[in-house]
Amino acid sequence: MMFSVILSTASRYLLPLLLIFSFFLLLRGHNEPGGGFVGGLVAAAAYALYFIANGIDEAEKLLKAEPVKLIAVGLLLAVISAVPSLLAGKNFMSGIWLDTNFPVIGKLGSPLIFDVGVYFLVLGIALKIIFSLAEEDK
Amino acid sequence: MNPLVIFPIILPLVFAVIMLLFWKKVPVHRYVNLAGSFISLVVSIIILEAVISDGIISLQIGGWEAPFGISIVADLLSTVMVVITAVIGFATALYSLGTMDEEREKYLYYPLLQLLLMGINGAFLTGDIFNLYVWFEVMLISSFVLLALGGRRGQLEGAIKYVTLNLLSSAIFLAAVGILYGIAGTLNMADLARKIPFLEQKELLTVVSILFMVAFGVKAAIFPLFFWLPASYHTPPVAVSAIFAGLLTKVGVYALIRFFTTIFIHDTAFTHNLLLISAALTMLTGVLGAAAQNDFRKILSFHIISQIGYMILGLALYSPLAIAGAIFYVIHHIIVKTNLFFVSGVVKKLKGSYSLKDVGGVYKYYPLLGLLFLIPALSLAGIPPLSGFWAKFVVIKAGLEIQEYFVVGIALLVGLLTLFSMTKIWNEVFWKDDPKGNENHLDESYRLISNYKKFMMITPIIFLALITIVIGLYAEPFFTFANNAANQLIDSSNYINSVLGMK
Amino acid sequence: MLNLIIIGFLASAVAPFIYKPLKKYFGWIAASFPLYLFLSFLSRYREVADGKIIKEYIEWIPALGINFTFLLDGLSLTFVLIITLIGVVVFLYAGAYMQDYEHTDRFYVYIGIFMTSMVGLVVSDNMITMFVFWELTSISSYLLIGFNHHKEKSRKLALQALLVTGGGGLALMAGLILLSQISGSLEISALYDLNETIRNAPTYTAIVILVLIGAFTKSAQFPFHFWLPNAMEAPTPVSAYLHSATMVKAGIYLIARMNHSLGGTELWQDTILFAGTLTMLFAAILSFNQLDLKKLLAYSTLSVLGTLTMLLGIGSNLAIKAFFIYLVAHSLYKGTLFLVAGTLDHETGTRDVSKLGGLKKLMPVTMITAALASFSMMGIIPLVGFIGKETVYESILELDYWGLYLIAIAVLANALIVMITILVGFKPFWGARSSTPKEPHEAPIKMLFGPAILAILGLLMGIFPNTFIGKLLDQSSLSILSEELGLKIKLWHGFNLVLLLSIVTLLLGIVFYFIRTKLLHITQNIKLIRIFKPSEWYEFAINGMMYIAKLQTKILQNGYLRNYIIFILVTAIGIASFSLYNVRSELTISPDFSLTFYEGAIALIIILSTFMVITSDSRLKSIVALGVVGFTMGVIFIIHSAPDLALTTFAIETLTVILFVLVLYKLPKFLKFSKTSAKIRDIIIASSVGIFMTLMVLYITSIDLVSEFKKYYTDTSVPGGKGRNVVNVILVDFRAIDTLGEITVLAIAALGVYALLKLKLDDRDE
Amino acid sequence: MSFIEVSTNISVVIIGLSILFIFIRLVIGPTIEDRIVALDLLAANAIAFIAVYAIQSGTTTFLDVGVILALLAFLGTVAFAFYLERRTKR
Amino acid sequence: MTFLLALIIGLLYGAGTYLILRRSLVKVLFGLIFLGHAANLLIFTIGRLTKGAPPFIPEGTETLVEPYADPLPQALILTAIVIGFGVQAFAIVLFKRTYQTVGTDDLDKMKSTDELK
Amino acid sequence: MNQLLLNILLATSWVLLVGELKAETFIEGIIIGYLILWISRSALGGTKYFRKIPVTIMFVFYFIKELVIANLKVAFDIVTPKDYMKPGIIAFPLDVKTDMEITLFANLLTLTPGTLSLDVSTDKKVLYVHALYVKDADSFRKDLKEGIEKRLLEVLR
Amino acid sequence: MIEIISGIFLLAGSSFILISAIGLLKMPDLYTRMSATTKASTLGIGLVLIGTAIYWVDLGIAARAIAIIIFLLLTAPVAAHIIGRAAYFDKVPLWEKTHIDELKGKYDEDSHELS
Ligand code: NA
Ligand code: NA
Repeated sequence: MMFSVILSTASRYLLPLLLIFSFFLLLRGHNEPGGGFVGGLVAAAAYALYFIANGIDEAEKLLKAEPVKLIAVGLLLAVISAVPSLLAGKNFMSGIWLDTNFPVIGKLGSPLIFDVGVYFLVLGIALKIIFSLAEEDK
Repeated sequence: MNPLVIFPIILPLVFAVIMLLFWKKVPVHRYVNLAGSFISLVVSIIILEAVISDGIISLQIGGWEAPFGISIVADLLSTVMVVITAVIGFATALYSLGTMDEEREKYLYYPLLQLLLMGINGAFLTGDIFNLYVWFEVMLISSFVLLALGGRRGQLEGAIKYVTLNLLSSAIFLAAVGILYGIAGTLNMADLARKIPFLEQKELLTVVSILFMVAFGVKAAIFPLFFWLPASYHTPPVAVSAIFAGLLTKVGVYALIRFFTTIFIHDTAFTHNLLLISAALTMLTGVLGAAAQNDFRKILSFHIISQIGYMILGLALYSPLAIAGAIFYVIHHIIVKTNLFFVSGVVKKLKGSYSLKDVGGVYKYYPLLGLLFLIPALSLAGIPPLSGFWAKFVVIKAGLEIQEYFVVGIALLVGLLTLFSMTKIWNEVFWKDDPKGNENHLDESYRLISNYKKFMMITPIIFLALITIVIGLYAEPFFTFANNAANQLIDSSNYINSVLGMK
Repeated sequence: MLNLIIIGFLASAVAPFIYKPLKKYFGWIAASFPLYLFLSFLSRYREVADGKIIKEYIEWIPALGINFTFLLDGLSLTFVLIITLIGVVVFLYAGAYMQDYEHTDRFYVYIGIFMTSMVGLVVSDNMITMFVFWELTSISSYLLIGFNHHKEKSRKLALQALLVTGGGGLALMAGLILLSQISGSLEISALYDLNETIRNAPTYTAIVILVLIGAFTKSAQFPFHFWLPNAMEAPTPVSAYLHSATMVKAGIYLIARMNHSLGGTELWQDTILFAGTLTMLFAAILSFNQLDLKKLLAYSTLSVLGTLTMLLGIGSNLAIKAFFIYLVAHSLYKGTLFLVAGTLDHETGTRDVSKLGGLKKLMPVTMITAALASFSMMGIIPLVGFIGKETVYESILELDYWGLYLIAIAVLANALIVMITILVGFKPFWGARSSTPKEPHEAPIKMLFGPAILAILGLLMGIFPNTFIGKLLDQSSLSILSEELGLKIKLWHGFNLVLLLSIVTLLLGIVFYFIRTKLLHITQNIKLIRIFKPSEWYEFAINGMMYIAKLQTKILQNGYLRNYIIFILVTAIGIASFSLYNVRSELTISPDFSLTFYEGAIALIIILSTFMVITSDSRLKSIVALGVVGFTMGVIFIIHSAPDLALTTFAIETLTVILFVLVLYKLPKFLKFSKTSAKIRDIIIASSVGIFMTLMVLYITSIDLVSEFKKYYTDTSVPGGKGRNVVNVILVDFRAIDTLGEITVLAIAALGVYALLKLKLDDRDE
Repeated sequence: MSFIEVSTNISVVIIGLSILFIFIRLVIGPTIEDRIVALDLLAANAIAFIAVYAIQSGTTTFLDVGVILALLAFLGTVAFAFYLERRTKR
Repeated sequence: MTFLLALIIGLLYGAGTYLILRRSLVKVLFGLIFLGHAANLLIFTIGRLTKGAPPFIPEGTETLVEPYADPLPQALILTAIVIGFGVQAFAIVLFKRTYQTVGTDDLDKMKSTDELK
Repeated sequence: MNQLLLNILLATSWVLLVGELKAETFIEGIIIGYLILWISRSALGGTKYFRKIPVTIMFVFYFIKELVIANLKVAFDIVTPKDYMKPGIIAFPLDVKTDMEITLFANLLTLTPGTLSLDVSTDKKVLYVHALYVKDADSFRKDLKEGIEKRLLEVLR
Repeated sequence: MIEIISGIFLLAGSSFILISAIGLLKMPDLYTRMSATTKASTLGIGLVLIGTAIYWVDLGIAARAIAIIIFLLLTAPVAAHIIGRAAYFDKVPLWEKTHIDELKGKYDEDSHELS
């Protein structure tokens, strides 16, 4: 970590901003630039920043979930997004949509679940890689 | 439309995910992996039956009509590849229980194994060239990890070469995909097969076909692109070597067969002659490379190459019989080669080394193991009536029919040299007395192996040996199958219709 | 017949399980199974003798035209009877002889497989089925020659035999396939009365050569003869059975079988005649400097095999008759003598003739058996060997031009055989008793019974030839020449030239025996003989192959990653450029050269940063430059309407930077490794790759792309995909499965990084 | 040509020039810190360029890229600084 | 800009090739990264370029009217980039571990697995 | 209390990001904001924050003014020969206490005339500043104390 | 009218950017370069963004512009600070005319603790 009160303070206040932004990117990705991948990376960036500023232990404490679990959940969601199509007897991974309209998100549907899966997975892998390397450091 | 055809891709992912959710619990991994690979086996066989009875099955992912959505296509060739993958997956699952060390198991060996299978099945089943690229990458990255898992010096050095050369070929592959899209404006294999004959700008097709040939050639380890294989295959745990040896190169061979029977047949005079030359040199360099080696697994590794040569020969000759031969060869070789690596692993456990110089006297005390080596070894050397003989026989028959006498001559010579190295192993490992003296010297670590593990070690070997014998003694159905598969490839119309039919 | 063969293999497989408990009587038990085969085939004798050809057809691989089509005619029945009968003797004999060996059970497995395959070989009518059994005999022979595999010599010589016969086998297979392409069927019987067609086929020469290579290697004809004497490494019963009575006759059987369809041309007849004669002569000469009983017998066997081949080469009715009688006779007496040799070895502990003598009192039965067989071998009336030799001479004399030379050679060869016979059959029993490693006494009944039977058979056949083999001869010649022979076998031909020659042969042989020691010096000094040592050609071939193998490996698999890369790139770019060059004329380049200020700036930045990366000597500097390249790529994407790409690029570039930063200070400083020459070579390769790619892009972008995809996706995105960011809709819906694979890759990569960093097994325990 | 067009064109040129200047600093260094600062500035200028280019091409979607770019540029700089710390710290 | 991009693609491929032929592990790594960039730019350019018309369908409309950028190449490259990143990340760590284990960055010192024994 | 404020702040920024003033959007914002705060709660210690809104606004304007001036000044020096500069690194004893305050102060300082906060001492009592124009250290310190730190403290205390 | 104003903002902004770029080239040492550039570029980019925000009369765009500006204001000084101190550890030389250095010797070489 870097012994900089300035950086660490900044990182604490940037974290929520970045996270909200990452959600924003994720949810609107279907209609505007963004999506699960970039969203996940921004979230990961937030944690990466926090880790650099406050050290690996702090960062791991902050992130309650074990990254591997995040990865698993991500993949799981991606697979689950295909379940509705199978239940509906449609082709595998056919999009099943609710007929409602939310701001930002737009329609809710199985592809969205898929994208959320991507989000978690990307977050998980980025953090797993960075944290493994960081622990290697200590 | 049969939803089942996607399962060989999805199921391994599901199993992997389950293991990751219990990522610290090795026992869970073991059993999920075993059960999983068995389920995959059953599913794949069901699919095979379906394909045999009602012809090619194609599924449009997401319900988007071809060629715009991605097609999953199960024709005879791809399905049988999936089945064999499942067979090997299952055998390896058993063998791993017997041989894999706790550390590697802890560090997610089993999930990685499943994901490897996912990639392989994806590559076999997809009907979309970019999607094929994706599955190749899934397969590659998992093979990278499995190869390096454990981080011993040899593994790492091997991995460096393996990774670099395979990434190079991926880069070529990716470029080729882009270029082909730029020329033909489609990614769907069936669509390509349909469009290419009517393409106005044919000139660049041959060029791009060369790029594909090289990209797949590296994966298939043909001459002069095979160097990554002998540099790495003998370095990981033998279970990994075995599954690599059996399956990975065959994905390359499969891709070559698929592309050069379905998509690129506009200039066979050029492309398939290249393949022919490469095939001859592959057989020769491979077998000579083996002759020079004195390490059990290295000899086997080089023989993968020389055997690949026969398969490519079948493709290059490009007659129904020849391609049938190639397919039969693939089927036979996957089983046999995996098994030989399994045996080498058992010898290692017994005698503590892979080096022919340091081991010996195995036959004297373990005649069964000797037999279990001889079956695949002689099959590999093409001794009748084992599976390998029919494979060679068909390819050579085809070669003689097309009057490619020179190549056939090489094929025969290579057959003899193969016999030479197999007997070399037999002489050194099994016949000759143990260099430590003529009593039964066992590696001290061997005494620590539980009977359960020993059982798990030997069962898959027997299982695969039986398959080899069955294919040999009861070759009729297998050959007929290969023949039908070949005809399906030569006449792409069925393939095209079943994919683009819904248009 | 298939059921008999299956029984054969099963019985062989059972051996190891019942051996231990029944060790004592195993000889008898084992012998009962060839006996069973013998009898069950003998039961067909009548039919066959009456000219019936027994056929059996069971489907195997009809799709390839490969089936179990068995055919029992005079020829095959003769062979089957020889095989099984001698099988009985040998199995019984081995019961005693092999008792002190380790793994005798395995021995019985091999030899059982061998006998069964041998039977299968001679009864098969389908060429490939026959070939299957053919190869099985080679393999079992390999296992038997190498039976004492703790001895390096055994291993080496077993391999030699395998490679020679195996190589021949491959040639044979090619030949058979070519042959089948003419008749359109793999059945040998389908070749009958195709002789004309076959002879005129363009592939005829190839077929003949390939088939004969197969036959000659198997039957140890010159120049492939060398493996046979070496095969004497095998236990004596094996030598008696495989390497004298049966397997080595497979090649001759094949020639006889194929004679009616391939024969009749000079190529065929003369090649066989020549090879046979050479083998006959040199084998006899080479037998000179041998002292080992088995070696002596081996060379005499070679000589006989040569004679048999020669007779087929002559191909006249008389010759075929001679062939047939000689074949049977030889199998009987040579089998016997081998076993006798085995007995002597077993009892005295040596096979060196010079050490053997005066055993007649100690081993009377063996002595008599030996004597009987020896008389037959020397061609002394009234044994069958006599008839054999008589007819051989007779058939040679028939020849007009060659006759004179051939008869001379034949007499010489046979004289030498006589000499050998004296050495093996008489010397050990007569004369002064010389000391031996073991104290000899008469062998056990198991070892006496068989040889005696064979010897007596030799006598009976001599006296009543027709009753025993007359009928079979007729039927066999039918299969060989496809015409009736119409010749009766007589023991006594009256006083004539032939008889004179026989006597000459006999006397000459005796003379040779006495001046042998002197001749020994001469023969050893004849350089000629060294040249006719193809065993050295074999060595040369093997060593040469190994040399090339090592050399090739050093050159190709040299361990230098960049050489591997160069191989791949040069292949790819070389061939690709070549095919590009071929079509250059049809191609045009017409891209848009329009360029704005900022585009120029971007290009400039990319170019400079690229060179920075290449030339930089500091890692961090390279990373920064690399970052610039990445970010500029992002900007290019933005300019060309790909915001999502830009986003992703930026994100990934940053992440990569973080990775490098976490890894980097562990990595070493750049060192200046490559030589200038290497650099130049690499620059050439690199630039050709670059130029090729640039050209491709220019050519392709000059074609106008017709893709329905673009329109389809934009039209379907909102109604079908429920999204307005078409790229994202493609990623999560149209091509979602791509993305699934993509995230799987990421997952694996992350797990890999984790495992790689955490798991560090040390090299010691591997 | 309207005033806004003129001004966007001019701005693009100016920003392009500045980018080149900054890039020169990145190339000549001399210290690694100079290069890092330059890289950071390049990213910042890219944002400005994107903003102007958005007006030029009449598409707003690019602005989102700007937001990300700002964030990532910062992160990158921090990472480099982190590296320098690790390198000098014992 | 197509022409210029064609040149840049050539440059990137050339640079990548040159770098993977070095003896230094790290340079080989950089080379692979360059090849990745090159391939992506290649697909992008070959998919034909369109300026200032990203494939986003404005609110209230169902589809787009030409000219607009082809979304497919973009999607493909996106996938390729991400995959490339994954592989790259692993490669970086692999190379680091190798350097630590073998104790050198020099590829010529990593021939043990190909030695004839 | 602060959490709620922050939550509302986040919700507002969400509305801004989305760019449409709708009830649903704000509710979404609240929900997501709450999620975020929950996720990052260990990152944020409790802080006295956003009292004295007016003072804050005053300060912001003051600051923007300063910023512009500063830049004009620097711009002038960049385009004219550089010899006016008398750079130096000054140790500046801090009256601001909490991490938050220190950070804010340091950053503002960096953004104002010719100064650049280099680092804060480990005991958080001294801020080391690099400045382009220092005739003598003490007067420099004095200016800072009178100027920006005083005003900042007005806002914070 | 709006277009005029936004145009002016754009021009003003880009000129500040240019100045900061020149500054980066011209200033004598790393520290002076940073003091010069952090401000000018931040302001310049800010102005350009405001210009953009004004051009599209749209809350969403304005929000994005503001978001970027706030973010820059938050991060630019932090970035400058960490690079600056890293540079100091790294012994990046001060310009010879730098007449006061009260930081000299205050750092603990190994732990980077600052007294
Ligand atoms: Na769908
Ligand atoms: Na076809």
